[in-house]
Amino acid sequence: MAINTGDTAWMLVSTALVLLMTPGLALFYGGQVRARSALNMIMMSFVSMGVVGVIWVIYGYSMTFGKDLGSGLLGDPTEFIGLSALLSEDALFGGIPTILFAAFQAMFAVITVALISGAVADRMKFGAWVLFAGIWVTLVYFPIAHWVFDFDGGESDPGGWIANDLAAIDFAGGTAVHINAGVAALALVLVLGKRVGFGSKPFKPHNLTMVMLGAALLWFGWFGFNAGSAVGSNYLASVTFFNTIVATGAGMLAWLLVEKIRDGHSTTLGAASGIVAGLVAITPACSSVTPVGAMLVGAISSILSAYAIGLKYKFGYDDSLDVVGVHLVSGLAGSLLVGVFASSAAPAGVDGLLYGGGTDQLIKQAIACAAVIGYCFIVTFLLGKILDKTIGIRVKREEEIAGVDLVYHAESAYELGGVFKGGR
Amino acid sequence: MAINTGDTAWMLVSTALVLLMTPGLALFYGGQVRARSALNMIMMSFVSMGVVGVIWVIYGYSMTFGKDLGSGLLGDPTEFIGLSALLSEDALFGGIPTILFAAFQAMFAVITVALISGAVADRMKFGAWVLFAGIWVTLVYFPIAHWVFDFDGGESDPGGWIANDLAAIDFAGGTAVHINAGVAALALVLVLGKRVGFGSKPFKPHNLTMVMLGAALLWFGWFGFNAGSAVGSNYLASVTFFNTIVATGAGMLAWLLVEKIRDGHSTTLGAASGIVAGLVAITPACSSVTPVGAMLVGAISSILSAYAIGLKYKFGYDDSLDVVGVHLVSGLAGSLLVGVFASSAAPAGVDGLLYGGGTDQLIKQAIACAAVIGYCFIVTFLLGKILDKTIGIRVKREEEIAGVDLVYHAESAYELGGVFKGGR
Amino acid sequence: MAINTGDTAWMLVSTALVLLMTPGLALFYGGQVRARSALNMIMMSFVSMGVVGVIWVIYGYSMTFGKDLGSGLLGDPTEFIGLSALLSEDALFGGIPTILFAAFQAMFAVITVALISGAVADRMKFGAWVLFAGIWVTLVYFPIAHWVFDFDGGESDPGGWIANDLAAIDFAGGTAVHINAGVAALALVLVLGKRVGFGSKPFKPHNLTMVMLGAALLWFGWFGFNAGSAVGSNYLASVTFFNTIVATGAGMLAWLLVEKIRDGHSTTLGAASGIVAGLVAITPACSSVTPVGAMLVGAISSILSAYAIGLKYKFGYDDSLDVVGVHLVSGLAGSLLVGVFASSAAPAGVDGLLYGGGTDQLIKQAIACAAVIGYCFIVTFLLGKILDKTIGIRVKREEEIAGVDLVYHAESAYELGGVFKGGR
Amino acid sequence: MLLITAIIKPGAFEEVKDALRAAGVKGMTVSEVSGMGRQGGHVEVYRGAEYPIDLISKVRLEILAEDKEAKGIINVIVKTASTNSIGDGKVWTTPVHDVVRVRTGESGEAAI
Amino acid sequence: MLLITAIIKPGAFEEVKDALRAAGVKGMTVSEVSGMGRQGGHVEVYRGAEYPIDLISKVRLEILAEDKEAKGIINVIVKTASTNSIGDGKVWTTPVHDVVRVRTGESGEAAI
Amino acid sequence: MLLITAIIKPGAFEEVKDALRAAGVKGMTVSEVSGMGRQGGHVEVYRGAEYPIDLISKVRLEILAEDKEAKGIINVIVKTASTNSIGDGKVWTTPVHDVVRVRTGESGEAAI
Ligand SMILES: Nc1ncnc2c1ncn2[C@@H]1O[C@H](COP(=O)(O)OP(=O)(O)O)[C@@H](O)[C@H]1O
Ligand SMILES: Nc1ncnc2c1ncn2[C@@H]1O[C@H](COP(=O)(O)OP(=O)(O)O)[C@@H](O)[C@H]1O
Ligand SMILES: Nc1ncnc2c1ncn2[C@@H]1O[C@H](COP(=O)(O)OP(=O)(O)O)[C@@H](O)[C@H]1O
Repeated sequence: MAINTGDTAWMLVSTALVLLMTPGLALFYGGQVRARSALNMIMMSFVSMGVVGVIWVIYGYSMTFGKDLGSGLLGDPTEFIGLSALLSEDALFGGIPTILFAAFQAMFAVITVALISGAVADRMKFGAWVLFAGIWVTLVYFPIAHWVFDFDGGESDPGGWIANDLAAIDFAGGTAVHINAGVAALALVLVLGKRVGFGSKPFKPHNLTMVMLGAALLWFGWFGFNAGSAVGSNYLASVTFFNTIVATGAGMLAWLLVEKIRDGHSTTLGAASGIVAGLVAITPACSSVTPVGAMLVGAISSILSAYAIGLKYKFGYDDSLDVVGVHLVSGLAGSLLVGVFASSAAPAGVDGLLYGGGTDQLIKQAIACAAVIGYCFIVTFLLGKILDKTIGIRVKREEEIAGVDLVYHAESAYELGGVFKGGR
Repeated sequence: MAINTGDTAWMLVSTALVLLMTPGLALFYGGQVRARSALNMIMMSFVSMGVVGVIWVIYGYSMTFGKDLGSGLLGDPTEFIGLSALLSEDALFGGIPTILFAAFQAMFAVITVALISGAVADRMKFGAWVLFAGIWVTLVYFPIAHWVFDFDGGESDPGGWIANDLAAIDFAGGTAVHINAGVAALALVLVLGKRVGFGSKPFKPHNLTMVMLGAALLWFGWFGFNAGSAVGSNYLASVTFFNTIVATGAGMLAWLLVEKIRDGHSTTLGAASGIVAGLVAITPACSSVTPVGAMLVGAISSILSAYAIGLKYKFGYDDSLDVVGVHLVSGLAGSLLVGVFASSAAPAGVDGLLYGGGTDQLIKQAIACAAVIGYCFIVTFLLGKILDKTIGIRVKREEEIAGVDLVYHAESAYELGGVFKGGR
Repeated sequence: MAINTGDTAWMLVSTALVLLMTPGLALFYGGQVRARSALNMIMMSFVSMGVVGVIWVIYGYSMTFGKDLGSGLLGDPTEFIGLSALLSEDALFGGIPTILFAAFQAMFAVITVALISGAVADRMKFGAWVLFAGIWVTLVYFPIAHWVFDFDGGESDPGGWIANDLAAIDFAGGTAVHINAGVAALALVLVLGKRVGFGSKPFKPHNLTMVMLGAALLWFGWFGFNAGSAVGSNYLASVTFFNTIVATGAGMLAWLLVEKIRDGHSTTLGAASGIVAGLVAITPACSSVTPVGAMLVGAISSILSAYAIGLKYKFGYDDSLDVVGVHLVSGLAGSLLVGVFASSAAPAGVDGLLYGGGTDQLIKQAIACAAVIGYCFIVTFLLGKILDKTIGIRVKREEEIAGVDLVYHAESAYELGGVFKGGR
Repeated sequence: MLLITAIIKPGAFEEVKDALRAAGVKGMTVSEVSGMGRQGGHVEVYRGAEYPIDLISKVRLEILAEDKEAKGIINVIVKTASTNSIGDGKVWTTPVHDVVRVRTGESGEAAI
Repeated sequence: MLLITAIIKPGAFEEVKDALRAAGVKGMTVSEVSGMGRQGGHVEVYRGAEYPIDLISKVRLEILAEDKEAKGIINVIVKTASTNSIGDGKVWTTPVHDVVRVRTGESGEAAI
Repeated sequence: MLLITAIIKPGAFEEVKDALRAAGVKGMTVSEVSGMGRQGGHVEVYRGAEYPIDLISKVRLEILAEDKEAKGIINVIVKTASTNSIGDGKVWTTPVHDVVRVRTGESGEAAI
């Protein structure tokens, strides 16, 4: 098969779009914390672009897309070390150069790690985060990405068990990315503990215009994430693209409505949250539902998330920026709703419960979710505990109160006045 | 005809770019209002992404691109309800999947509605805006978009009267988008009334860096808007792209020059306004002028707008962020200047007044403009009046002074200090 | 040869991406200065989009890509005046319309000028900057771009001497863009003098979230810059794209590490600087190194820049935002390291010192760098001196202290409080 | 000489400023502050969770005035800023030893 | 009547506020300021260059109180805000002539 | 004990700070305020429309000082901050009852 310049053009763009999601997330998260820890929040995302990017070149791509070591559980970490093996005009993945596919998938690993950081805002040691990022992506992300994203017939046949043996539908990463990040967030905050003031102080976002900008960049970049997962500029990409528009819009409206009814007013942060919930939910589902189905998936998941974010107060885990409430809950909802709203009119060609397809697909979806949740939770929790016992992952109380920006980065996000304030 | 992956790649990107324009606009507008209503301003744009997006799926696309109901005035609202009919590999629009064309056009509807919101800053009830958005897009935008954008030979032949019968040149929406939004803004503020303090207080932008970011995202996204209207990655797209660069640059310079001469200093807001004026003006004209023509269209329109924004003080309508002065005036200027600067060297192949083509095209342009202005003004004004008499569209005086962000969204855009301030 | 829609799609996008780099730079720079001159900083970048864009149409493209006037030193300025000559379906550059290639290259001229502005923050007359931009791009950029970017076999054969006769490898503009801008920055600040307070005040960035957003937009746009320089969506674009990811990530990590070791903490501004250093360094090298080579090029250059930014205190030139330290130093490092790390496994097919290719390529690289440094420094310094003696380029001391935003633009970047402050 | 300090609601500021000017006040110094008082102490709902409201945005005015003018100025402030709702604010006066105008070095009443 | 002005570290603010409320203080006015003092005067390294630290973020509290209550209030502030480290701040009192409540026009002790 | 309050132009702040330190002042509290005065009252043009200028950015210094030092400090401020142009600002003094250092509980002159 020869290179297709149209497919390649779209995948170049998609990769750039997914790269942009991580800074977008940095702003989305950074705007939500207090001004005194905004930079630290942003840095957690940015640094994962470096750490995960470098690891990807060395052994990450191999662990994910290398020859399966058996039972679809893991790729061979040594197969493509350094990625020079992909440097050839003939190394094609479908109609695009394999090195481009490797670039596209690298961005998925980066953002998944970055997503977790929202839960640990204000109180995790920066060095510990860097270490966690590098180990977590290795122990948790690469294996799970292999399960979900490595289809048989790729460059290293056979691939992962969820994609091939189970044949669950996870078009762009509801399980490997969102459920995964959400569960990791939960496990990590259970180790880390609550912020000083959790439950009694409001912790309102310090810059909501930045949150909205971040949400917008996420939406924009998500077209690369979802429609780029078609690995070509074709009918499949077009449908997933369309669904990514309308599920998101519906998710936003649904969240605003919940707030209006429950609280009496619709908030900006609610709009941003609804957007992300819609995006998360449609990620696994965008290839298998109709536009109307997409709107329902987005809206239902968003409503579930809008209520789920309150659980942290009830159960007392401090998931600062609602990574669990949004990514885990909407990721789960979207993955399971594939089994309900999938319609054979959509490109995936599968009928869900509602369209007479029975519970078959729903069960597959549930198994995939359960596997990711179980594996991720156990490994992340253990990793967190080990790091905490060895290097310690939590900042000191005074540092947290003074603000991690000054303490860990010697900076303040803003110096807006004419009078410069320094020091700590 | 088969799918063309290159064309499809470009249209996927163009759609994402035009989607990004709406958040770009939200920031452009949001930065211009006072800090106390920045979020509300941003929300007006975002919510239109949800409201218009959902309506588009249900009946909007059908009203715009459905089979003409007669005389080129309206498409059949029921033809494509839910858009499942577009879910087929064979549903192509030129070289791209029809569902992608539907996605692209959805973004035009969204941004047109959002554009109006700049005029009503600080003082419109949020619920009333949501309602207005949904009704206005139905009664005004879809019909006019059908007139202008539905060419015969599209999937539902015949199409709209301006595109086909009149054959006015409006490449990417000078009439349907910019004149339309500008006129609607004028009609709506006439119903809504002036802000408290209009004419005596300066109402300076609260965050000009955000305004510039918004202007930049608009410019970036506008390449999708204009060059994407070529519906393919071809010579036509390339020329319209080039013209979108240079008309905008010239528009910015022209506005800065007006200010320097008239006021003694060039402002940042002037640069942003000149950018938008240039973009608006070249929107209808980008396919029909040479690069030099594009610079003239951009510069002349920008100068007109730079003076026109003062009219609101003279005539006493409070067009808060100059939607009338920029979008109506430069939209009109650009549409009419097609009749002057069109050159057969450009892809449209038409000669305007200056190139010996006579007044023929100019008259067509004027008729198209007049039709849009007349229809839009009447329907919008009536709609505004009816909403005002029924649910009421204006916030209370105290709410306006306290700031709509706190009152309607329970939020402040910024909490930059170490001391958290809440409440109202 | 016929138009290739895939290549054209990618180049349309690449051009938009490179356009976005200039506002990205405006935010990156604007966030680094004090609040009182943020707008002026932003305006310097924006205005170059207008000034350089207009000049490009008139004679800039001709000077760069017009028929060589002899010895590969300059293109004929009159050949394509107004660019109407490019308005033809048949005017192709490789697989894309020539007018699109002209658009792409226009963006390079714009950003090179804008890059210089970071060095003159807070203290250059705005009018003088506008004039400088127009003259500098004419006298310095167009000739050097002709040397480096005009390959024989382009539309006007023969082309520039560095590209063809010397055959130095500068894939996307390490010499013509980054070394060039860095040297011009140095020459200009030598004429301009130091800021009031240089050396004694910290001049900390006023808005680091904006700096990070700017860095992100630069990275995003840089994919157009580097991978777009492949002028097509192919294997070459894919490799340069991949290298642009990993060199940048490695550059960021390297800078953070230097800071951690030297200063005890890693800063956000350090991350942003490392990103830009990595991007600058990989610009000339992205076609000739492997992914591992790219990481080394990014990391080494970033470390050099991290130390080089301190030189301004030592030698007493006030390069406000480290244009010299980052763009000149990393531009030079990246250009020379091509001669070291180039591997024939990469698309350029050349072996550097480390891969047994000897010093041949390294010498070529050094000659290209030296030529650009020498020519640019002399002409820029003279131009600066002449402007200073005639119109004067430096603002008054009181204006600098009061802040150039109020004095030159009658604006403040932020009005965040409820109490409006105006005046000067 | 007295220093009048007034804490008022931000929404009342423009009118108070205009009223003071109309009453002949030539200068004042304004700052943005947060106030705790009776007005706080209630609970608000945000994203479904309740949190207590403590501090509320206020504007602080400082006006140097001769002793005999102070009463009138206070009256103007109280009249203009009162909306009859909790949180309208306070005005207090403190004795001032001396005032100097930076520009000229003039002191006492001539400095105001 | 006295006006108590306290300059404290931002990190101590929440606790001081709670302690004051517990001690019966019903109102205060808070502002964000910068302080110069012994705490400054050191040098920090940023991007490899050294620069002197002058001004440090502080929170200023203003509390109107009856003369007899002042001592107690000051004690609460000092006790709660002290971390035994340089820069903990100052508290001072100035005499107040009169206080008026804007809402009602009440004056004197009734106005607090 | 006296409290010296000075309102000066932002552009003068750095120099005043340095001059005060040179004159032996060890501490002060700084805030950003807006000033209304003679300097305002003019009209500016923005985007072709005129609007009146009222409030202008100023910096406020608060310095606790012993009675005998106050005069000298005021002189330093006036000398350094004066640019001989309208809006240079005011300096005033108010009596202080007592001062306490939060860290140690010391009071009176020892607390400054
Ligand atoms: N004891 C006090 N000391 C200083 N400022 C006070 C005091 N009590 C109230 N204030 C200020 O006055 C504002 C209004 O007080 P509040 O008790 O809410 O309403 P009201 O004055 O109408 O009874 C507060 O927000 C605070 O800024
Ligand atoms: N003479 C003064 N006048 C006004 N405020 C002062 C004075 N001295 C100190 N302050 C304020 O008190 C704060 C703490 O003072 P500092 O000397 O740093 O520590 P400490 O009070 O613990 O000795 C300073 O940051 C400043 O805001
Ligand atoms: N009566 C006043 N009370 C409090 N502050 C004042 C008063 N008059 C002036 N100021 C402050 O002093 C600043 C300078 O005053 P202004 O009248 O403009 O100039 P000048 O002091 O040079 O005559 C004002 O901006 C304001 O902050």
